[in-house]
Amino acid sequence: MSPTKEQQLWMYENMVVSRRFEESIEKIYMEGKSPAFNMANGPIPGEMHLSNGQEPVAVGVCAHLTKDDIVTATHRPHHQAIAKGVDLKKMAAEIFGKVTGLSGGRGGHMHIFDSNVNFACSGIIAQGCGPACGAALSRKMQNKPGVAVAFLGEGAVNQGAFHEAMNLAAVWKLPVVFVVEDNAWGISVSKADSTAVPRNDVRAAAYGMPGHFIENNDPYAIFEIAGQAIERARAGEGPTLIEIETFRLAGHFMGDAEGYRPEGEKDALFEKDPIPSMRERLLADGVSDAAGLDKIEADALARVEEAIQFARDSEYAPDEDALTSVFAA
Amino acid sequence: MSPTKEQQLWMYENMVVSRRFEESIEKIYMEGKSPAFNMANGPIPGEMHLSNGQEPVAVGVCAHLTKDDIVTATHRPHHQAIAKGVDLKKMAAEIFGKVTGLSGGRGGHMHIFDSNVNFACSGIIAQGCGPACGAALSRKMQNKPGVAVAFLGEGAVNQGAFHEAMNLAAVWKLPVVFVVEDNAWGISVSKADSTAVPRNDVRAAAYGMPGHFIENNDPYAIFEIAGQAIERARAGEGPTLIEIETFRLAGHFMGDAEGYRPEGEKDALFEKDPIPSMRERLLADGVSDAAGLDKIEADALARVEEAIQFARDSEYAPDEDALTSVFAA
Amino acid sequence: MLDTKSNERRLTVARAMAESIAQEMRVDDRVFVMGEDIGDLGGVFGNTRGLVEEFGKDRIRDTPISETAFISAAVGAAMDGMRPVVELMFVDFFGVCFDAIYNLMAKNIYFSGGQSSVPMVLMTSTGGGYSDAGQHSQCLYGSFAHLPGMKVVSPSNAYDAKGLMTAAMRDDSPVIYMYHKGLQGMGWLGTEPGANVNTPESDYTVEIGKAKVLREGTDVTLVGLAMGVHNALKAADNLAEQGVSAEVIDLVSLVPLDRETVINSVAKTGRLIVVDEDYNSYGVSGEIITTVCEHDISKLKAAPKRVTYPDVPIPFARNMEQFCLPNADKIVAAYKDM
Amino acid sequence: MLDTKSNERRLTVARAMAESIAQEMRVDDRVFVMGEDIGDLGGVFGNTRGLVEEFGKDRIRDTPISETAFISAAVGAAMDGMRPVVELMFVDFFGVCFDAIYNLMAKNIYFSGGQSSVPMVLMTSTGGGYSDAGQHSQCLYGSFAHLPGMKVVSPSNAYDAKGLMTAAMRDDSPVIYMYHKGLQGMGWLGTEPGANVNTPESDYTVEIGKAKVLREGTDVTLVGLAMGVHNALKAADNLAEQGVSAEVIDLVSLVPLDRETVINSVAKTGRLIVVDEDYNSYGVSGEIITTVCEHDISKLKAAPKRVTYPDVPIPFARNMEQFCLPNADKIVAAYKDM
Ligand SMILES: Cc1ncc(C[n+]2csc(CCOP(=O)(O)OP(=O)(O)O)c2C)c(N)n1
Ligand SMILES: Cc1ncc(C[n+]2csc(CCOP(=O)(O)OP(=O)(O)O)c2C)c(N)n1
Ligand SMILES: [Mg+2]
Ligand SMILES: [Mg+2]
Repeated sequence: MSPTKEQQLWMYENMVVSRRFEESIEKIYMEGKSPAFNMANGPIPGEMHLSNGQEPVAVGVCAHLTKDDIVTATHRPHHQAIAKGVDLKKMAAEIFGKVTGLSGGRGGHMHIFDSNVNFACSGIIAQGCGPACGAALSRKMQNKPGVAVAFLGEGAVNQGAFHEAMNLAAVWKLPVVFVVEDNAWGISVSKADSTAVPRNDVRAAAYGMPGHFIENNDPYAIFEIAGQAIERARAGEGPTLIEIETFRLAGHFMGDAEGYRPEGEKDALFEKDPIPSMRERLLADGVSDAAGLDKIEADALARVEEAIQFARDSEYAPDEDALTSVFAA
Repeated sequence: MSPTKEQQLWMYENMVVSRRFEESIEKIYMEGKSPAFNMANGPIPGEMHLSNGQEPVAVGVCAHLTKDDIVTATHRPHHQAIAKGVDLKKMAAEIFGKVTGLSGGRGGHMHIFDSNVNFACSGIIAQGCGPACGAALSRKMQNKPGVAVAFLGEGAVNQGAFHEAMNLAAVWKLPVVFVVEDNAWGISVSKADSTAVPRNDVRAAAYGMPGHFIENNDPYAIFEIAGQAIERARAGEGPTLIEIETFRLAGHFMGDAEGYRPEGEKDALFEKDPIPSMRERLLADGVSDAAGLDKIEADALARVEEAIQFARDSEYAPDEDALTSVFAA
Repeated sequence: MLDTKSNERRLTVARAMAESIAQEMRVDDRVFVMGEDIGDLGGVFGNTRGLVEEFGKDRIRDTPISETAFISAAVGAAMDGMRPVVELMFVDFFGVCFDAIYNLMAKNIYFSGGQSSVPMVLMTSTGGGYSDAGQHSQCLYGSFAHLPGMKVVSPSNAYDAKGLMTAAMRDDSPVIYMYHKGLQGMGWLGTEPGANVNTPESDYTVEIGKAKVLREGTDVTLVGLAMGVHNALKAADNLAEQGVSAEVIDLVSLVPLDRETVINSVAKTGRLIVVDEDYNSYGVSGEIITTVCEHDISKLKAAPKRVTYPDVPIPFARNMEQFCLPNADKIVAAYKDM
Repeated sequence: MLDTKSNERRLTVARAMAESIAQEMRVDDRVFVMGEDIGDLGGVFGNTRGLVEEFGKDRIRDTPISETAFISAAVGAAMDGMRPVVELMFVDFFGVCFDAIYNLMAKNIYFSGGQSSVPMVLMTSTGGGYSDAGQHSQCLYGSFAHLPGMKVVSPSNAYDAKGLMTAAMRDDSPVIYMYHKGLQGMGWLGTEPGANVNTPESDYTVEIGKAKVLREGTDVTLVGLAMGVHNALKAADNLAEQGVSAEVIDLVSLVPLDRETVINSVAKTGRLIVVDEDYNSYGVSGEIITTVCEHDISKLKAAPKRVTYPDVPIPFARNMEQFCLPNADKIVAAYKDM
């Protein structure tokens, strides 16, 4: 299963949107935070987890999803949200804490929810695994189409919630795909220090489901394997576990000095930045010419700028909004 | 690794003690509970989980343990406690809720603790897995000998705590053995309905540790495999997972009508009752003659009767004891 | 409520719960049930009995012993349009899955800014008194009520049990439905006969967030929920014999909390005793007393009191456990000490 | 305590905690540390900085993201003679591992009838104010203090932080050590300067279970802990300018709770305001107010008040979060409203 030209360009476009979006967030995040870096200050306060470098996972998987499919995302959700089609303007506004944001400023960057595209998110490790099973069960019981994808990090696989959800998904043969973004680090703890096996795909066998490991952050391989898994889920054949080697090009969160990372590791990853290398491949394969890709990039930037501007221009919610939406209307 | 004659007789003896003990408890439990069965009444109130039929697991494993080794037990702990050398009189008294009990009546049958033999217990599914890792870590850090064994049921394997502990044990190469008693049922839910794989030994691979499955409740096979695992742990080679097919000859707890169990299942298990079949084998192998085994059985019964009498004769704690031992003295 | 006419349709709480669920499942395809041993066994505490026979295994789902998975799955299903009813067999087990409850189920409406609703019921058994020791006898009312985003109810009788369950299933927000084992009407658990009351066959709701004055009085207000209500009613009988008129309030719901009914009652009686089988400190009893005191202390004729479970784990031995549990005598003694 | 002389050895709370742990590890081989990112990173909140360099990876153990496993492992190690200090990075994560905490760690002494001790410290960060939203900003003091078998402390300054940590490590019972992020002295979190106080270099203990009167006064008693103390002190300054004399009590410990110090203070001032960043209902504020009211309401000149976090999840947007948080102005306003 290889991506069509159209799909390849869609993937590239979304990778670029995600990258530009995060570059923009990264810059704005620092506003008001120098000379002294205090997370509480600036137009975007709080923790900020960037996904620069992890875009191939999001696009390779979400290329197979429609807005009716379900995604549960992590504390590092921007690339996943963008690839799933979350409203970019409203997401930007949410990250700024504005009333025009997806949740009117209640959620912020770790709580991106867009019910129009069935996107949910959580700041708790592996918390999305169970809800993905539940959404998948819901579709099965209602005889409605739809696959659920739970994203999680390689560190999250060691959380009990993952195990329980994997088993439940398998026992009930649910249309779920578990996608593990292996960026080699859980904050400062390496995969080797936290995980008993070098590759988590072997853990699929514990649940009698297929497991795959994809090396080198390759959007094409991700597309192919994810496509098979999602097709399998749609066909009622049950869940799949996919672990994908990907690159954390930034710190765990902004402000992380990353003293724990071996020297040279990041430089080597930047060498393999998936965006320039996909651009090269698109050109080499004749999927587009340079002008075509330049246009995609320019359009991506324009979309991002528009979204950021929308966020900047929006108002904060009235203070009292803090007290509303606790219960359903 | 086969059991010596002495070990075989020890195993038999402890199986018989356990069985007699439970038969006795079973009878006493019903005192005050008829004509109306109300769990709150009688000399032994509360839930009662019998382990009749599961004795081979306890003796096959504990035959390799000294009192310095650690066991964390389950809500169904009597056979495990007896095989580990927990003080039988004090355990009986605890089950009666007497002041002479191991915990002065605070714990009861689901909370059997005997620090003299490093035995702890819990009423929460899979709760003992983590503490077993911790005790094993403690020995490793202190450079003291000792292996920890965590017992759990086949239903408990689907609990997150199991997964987390398995990974931790493997990452830190701890001297722990996880022993799963597969009696095919988690209360009324069959293994097939709860577990994605027919045999949990395959789950060992998810943690890069050896996994074994032992069929047919065979004390000799259990002895052999457990012996290897415990030797491995003592040698510093890390944890092992063992799942053992065993027989739940009673209801989940007393009062369970077991309407969910397929007809004939229990009869078939009684046919394979491990105690008479071990007796036969001991005779066939010439390990003992009938008189020798009769004596073991008589002694076992006498020990049990003495323990039960001790429990009956003991006083209840003063009411106010309920308020003490919350914090360490 | 606690009516005793002879031509009544008395149900146990367990049957009332099952009846409510069955009736709702007949008219609403979105309702389904998940939990441990809720299928063939009918629930350890009988509250799902008969459901799998009527609705089949697809809608009445026995789960693995994976509370985090199936409770968070319920959240995912609820956000996707279903209306799950899930069971946490004993509330004592909340520690293995509380993230899925308090941090997911209870917060996703807020985090989504109201885009999503989370219509689900988490039913769970509470309470001791039958020597099931420290990991199977707790109430933990305060542990749930303290945290925002979930409604918390607990019926004291079959009528309320049915009506609250129906209301909970129709609510678009998550509801924690705590049923006391000693009120279930399961013979093997012993049972409080006062809980088995007239229960209409047709469906109806009991309002979540509304306390009930079960008995009017003028000298002291006794406030409780679930089993505490029965202890309070017995104490009120006892006090009446001594010429003391006690008003008894059944809170029914902890979240939302009907502060007004409590405040109004104490304004009348001037005395307050809170009965709570949950641990004494940092819980329900403190909240009820504070509700009254922060409103207007001038109405109080005496320091308010609480009859609660002491701050110790629950012991197995019957004598020790009974020593700790609230009961009518302790309530009467508290009144005398005012 | 909150002294400001110039020749002092002021530490941040983070450094005070790390110093205490290091000193104890030097003299007691049984002490070791486990948690996420507590090794090379030195703890997300700095409280284990420098430890792995001095003590190595065997005694300073980075863990997998498996809170249930490593917290319950600590219980097993503690029962086997070690004295673990474990970190739950944010208290908000307690839901994934609360069984290991409240049902295992807190109860094994009792269940064993005192045969075993469980000498361990669980340190965990609390608090918001820096826009980290609803799963990273909670206090949850009441959630821990409500349940029996664990001591619960929370320092408001570096002196207490060090002394409480040392006391906790030497305690044979489990201690929950809750440190407020806004007091840690980590620049990237902002910090309350009043928390950085003179802290002796040599080791010492601060008694667990003893509240401190930080400022004497006659008109009103302000009770708080951790960040609440600083808000109370600021309010007291403000009130003093208006001629009102406020007494400020730092609870320091929630379990055991020093009820006497609070009762005595209110007996003197006749007025009580509780400041708590935890959720309003069924928590700390209710317990403190009830403590006073159940003792003797005649001493109260006005209804007690609370300045707390409302019963809603914590919003991300700065304006909404700040609107919800307790602060000095709200305390002053509460006083004026008395
Ligand atoms: C239950 C829980 N434990 C700990 C944390 C703190 N935490 C946030 S992100 C993170 C590391 C996650 O690593 P990984 O799953 O590999 O995802 P990545 O950050 O690399 O994308 C940790 C420990 C959390 N949010 N939830
Ligand atoms: C966390 C938790 N969930 C549920 C229970 C209720 N429960 C007690 S025993 C049991 C079944 C356990 O099955 P298994 O692990 O196979 O052990 P067995 O009873 O067969 O020995 C259940 C669900 C519990 N004690 N703890
Ligand atoms: Mg990672
Ligand atoms: Mg079983």
